[in-house]
Amino acid sequence: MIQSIFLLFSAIGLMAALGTVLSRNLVRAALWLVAFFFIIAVQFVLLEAEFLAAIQVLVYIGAVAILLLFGIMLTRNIQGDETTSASLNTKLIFGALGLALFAVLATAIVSHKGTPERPAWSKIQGRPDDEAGRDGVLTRKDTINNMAKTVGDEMMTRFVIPFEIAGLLLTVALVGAVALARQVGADEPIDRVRKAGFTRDDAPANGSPEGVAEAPGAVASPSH
Amino acid sequence: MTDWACATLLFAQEIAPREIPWLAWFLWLLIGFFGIFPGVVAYMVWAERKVAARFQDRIGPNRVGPLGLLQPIADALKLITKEDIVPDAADPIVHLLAPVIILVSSFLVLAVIPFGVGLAPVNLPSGLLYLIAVSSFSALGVFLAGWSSRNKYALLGGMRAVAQLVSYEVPQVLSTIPVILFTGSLSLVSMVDRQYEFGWFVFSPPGFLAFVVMTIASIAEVNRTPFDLPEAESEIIAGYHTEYSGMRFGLFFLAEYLSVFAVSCLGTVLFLGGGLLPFPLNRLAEWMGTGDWPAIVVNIGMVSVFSIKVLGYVFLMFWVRVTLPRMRVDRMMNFAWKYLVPLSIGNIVIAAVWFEMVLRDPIKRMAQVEITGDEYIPPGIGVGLKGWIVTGALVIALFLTVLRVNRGSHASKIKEITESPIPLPSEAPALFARAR
Amino acid sequence: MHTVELPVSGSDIPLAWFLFFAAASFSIGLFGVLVRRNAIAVLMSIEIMLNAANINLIAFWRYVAPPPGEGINNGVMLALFVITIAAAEVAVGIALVLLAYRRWKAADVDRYDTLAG
Amino acid sequence: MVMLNYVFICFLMLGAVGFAVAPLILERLIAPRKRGRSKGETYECGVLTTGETWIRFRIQYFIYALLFVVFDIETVFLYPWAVSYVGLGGFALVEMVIFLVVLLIGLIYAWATDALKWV
Repeated sequence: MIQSIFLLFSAIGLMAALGTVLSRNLVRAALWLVAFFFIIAVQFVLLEAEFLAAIQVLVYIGAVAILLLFGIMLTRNIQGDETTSASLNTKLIFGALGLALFAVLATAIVSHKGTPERPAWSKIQGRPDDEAGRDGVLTRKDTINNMAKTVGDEMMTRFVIPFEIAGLLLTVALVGAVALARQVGADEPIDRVRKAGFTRDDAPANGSPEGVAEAPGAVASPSH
Repeated sequence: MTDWACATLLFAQEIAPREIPWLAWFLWLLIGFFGIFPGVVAYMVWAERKVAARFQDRIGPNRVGPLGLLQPIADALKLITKEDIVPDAADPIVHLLAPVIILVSSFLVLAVIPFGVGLAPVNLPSGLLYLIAVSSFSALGVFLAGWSSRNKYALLGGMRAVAQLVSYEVPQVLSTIPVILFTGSLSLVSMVDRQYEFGWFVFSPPGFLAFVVMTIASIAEVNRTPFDLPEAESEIIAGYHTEYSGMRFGLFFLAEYLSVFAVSCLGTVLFLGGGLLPFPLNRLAEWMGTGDWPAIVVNIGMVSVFSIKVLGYVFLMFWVRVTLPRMRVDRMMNFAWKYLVPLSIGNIVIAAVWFEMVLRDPIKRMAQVEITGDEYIPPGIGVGLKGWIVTGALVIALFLTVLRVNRGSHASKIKEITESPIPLPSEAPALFARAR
Repeated sequence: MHTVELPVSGSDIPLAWFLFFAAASFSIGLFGVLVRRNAIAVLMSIEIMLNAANINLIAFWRYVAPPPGEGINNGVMLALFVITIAAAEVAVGIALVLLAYRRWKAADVDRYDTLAG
Repeated sequence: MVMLNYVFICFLMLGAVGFAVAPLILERLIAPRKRGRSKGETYECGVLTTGETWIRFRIQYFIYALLFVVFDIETVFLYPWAVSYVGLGGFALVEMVIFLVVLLIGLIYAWATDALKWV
């Protein structure tokens, strides 16, 4: 029963991944990607990590997908159809490469040899339930039943440094991305600004309002 | 087993004890789920029209049935018999997918709300996170609706709506954190349990601030006046559902009211104690020593209290809608990022202070009581009072700081604009060239 | 609250199945990175690969007992940080794509060839 | 067991999809369907549509999405912290205040550089 559920969802997931990779329309590709993210969340549920499943949906579908869609809308290839796409030959070559990678990984998974205390991967069927960790306090069952608490405990004890660094990284990413995005503020391509006779420094800080779609009247933006 | 399944199973076994496979139970519960909530929502629409009419000194729907009570059914019939027009230019699959995604998201949100004891459809260990996660689907649906219509106004409305939804989701999520802090769990059921012991969370300074932020953010999340810019008909026709007609439009409509209901339930559960009476009254049964009442009686009481609270919350939303005009788009975004987000971030720290001052000790003692079986002594009134004064002062200080920072930056902007030199006419061509 | 335990458990999915799924998605993601020209599509393919890696992390966390004395939740924590970093990566990546797009008027990675010899 | 909850949610999801699709099918059956050339046109206040529809947007939308992503991930860290705060105490509070201040710097940067301004 549970195995067939897994197979069904995996098949959908692989189909979604292929859809992301192959669909020419970028928004469609992003939709397939959302489906793929969702399937990953389902896999997390099947692995009894429901907290991570919720995080997956929250971060990837709620935020990253939106960001990707906004990115698509902000670049010109909005109709989604890529201006240039790889030729059939390159596709075949890279497809063969992908298959080769899969073959290598699959062989590695199948041929993994275990040690006496750690069985081979292909032999593992059951899931360990109740062994304790380093402190002997948190068992795996605790983690499964209340993963949020375990994650919080771990984050405030063993993972304090990575946690703070993650905060730093987020801030750096935010500052960097805002700085980059604001640099694009002037809607015109940089070449054109240069040609017009002034450098970026005296270009208007917030960009020229022309060609920027806010009011519907200015919607048909002059194409450069 | 899910809470809801359990409770209904228990009720049913009181009536007819027999073995029923869980699959059949699930189907039966689904009928309940999809029977009750759409019905509630249909009559919410009726109630809104009535309330709005009273506010505007009209009568409201009064033709179809007594008091216009059959109006929702008539509306549904009308929507279903309208022609379903899909523009030729639209992306047909995505055009169909968008309202379905939004509706699914607003149904799924309702799955973790505890309506009574054992009456949460499901009791997930990370229920609140699940709720936030599924509710973020709707931004995606809105975007797809705007994109797939291939209409400038729809796309513009969709983009605006998504920008608004994501902006207000931040304070909404951040203002739930005090509640999690007080409860120590993400399960909505244990949040209600904790409020049974310590009173409603809204009765504490950080809780109150969080409640206010949450309410405002929720109104924006469900796109209602004064935050209904995505469908500002005076600017962008009808926003992202410009190209939707017939029942597809009806799905958007249903989803909107369903999410109004859902956020009201969420606010009730998080801050207003779910189906509990205010603090002294909820212990009444315990103090009267009448023992355990049958689950069915308790639940009837709890569900009615819950419904009254939700109705009040929904009425508040109606009231806001008929009273306030629509905001300007830049002010709306400013309000989210410059007022609500700093307020809710500061509030997290204040909530921790409140927890340390007032809640930590009783929680520890209650845990001990469970182990040792001693009698539980409630903390003295002095502790609570001190906590009230300190955190209340902190909340007011935070509020004033945020206000002052915003006012300050606003004033400096005005000064900058008014004191900047007016460009001479000779500069005009250069300015024009620059603008091009 | 009532909690009735029903004997529905996921314990009979072999570990290798998850690993195969992750490997397959990873390969598809790699194929996408190589074959797509649009920079945002490349970012999407990278996301596929990162998610596949996450599946592996969680599968090993759930199925394999750690050496005695080691933390048992490393897999979960690592997956959490991967999610964080992936999101940050997308944010910066798209900002870069936007900048490059304005510079070269194209979102295709093949056009970004100023440094080509 | 957690899994059964999710089975129920799965059923709910299917039910919701059915609930959305059923009236659409019903409508297909009973509603009038008369297609005309002008009926299928894009509706823009009765004026014929001109130019590209899928327009390019202002960078502002992207900046809001960006801020949202960062604060969304902040949630990922804040929720577990809030859950386990009961058992942790002062040190955890200090940690979280540092984290929040670091993130606030990002918000303040965006604020100070007028990135939050809706032009």
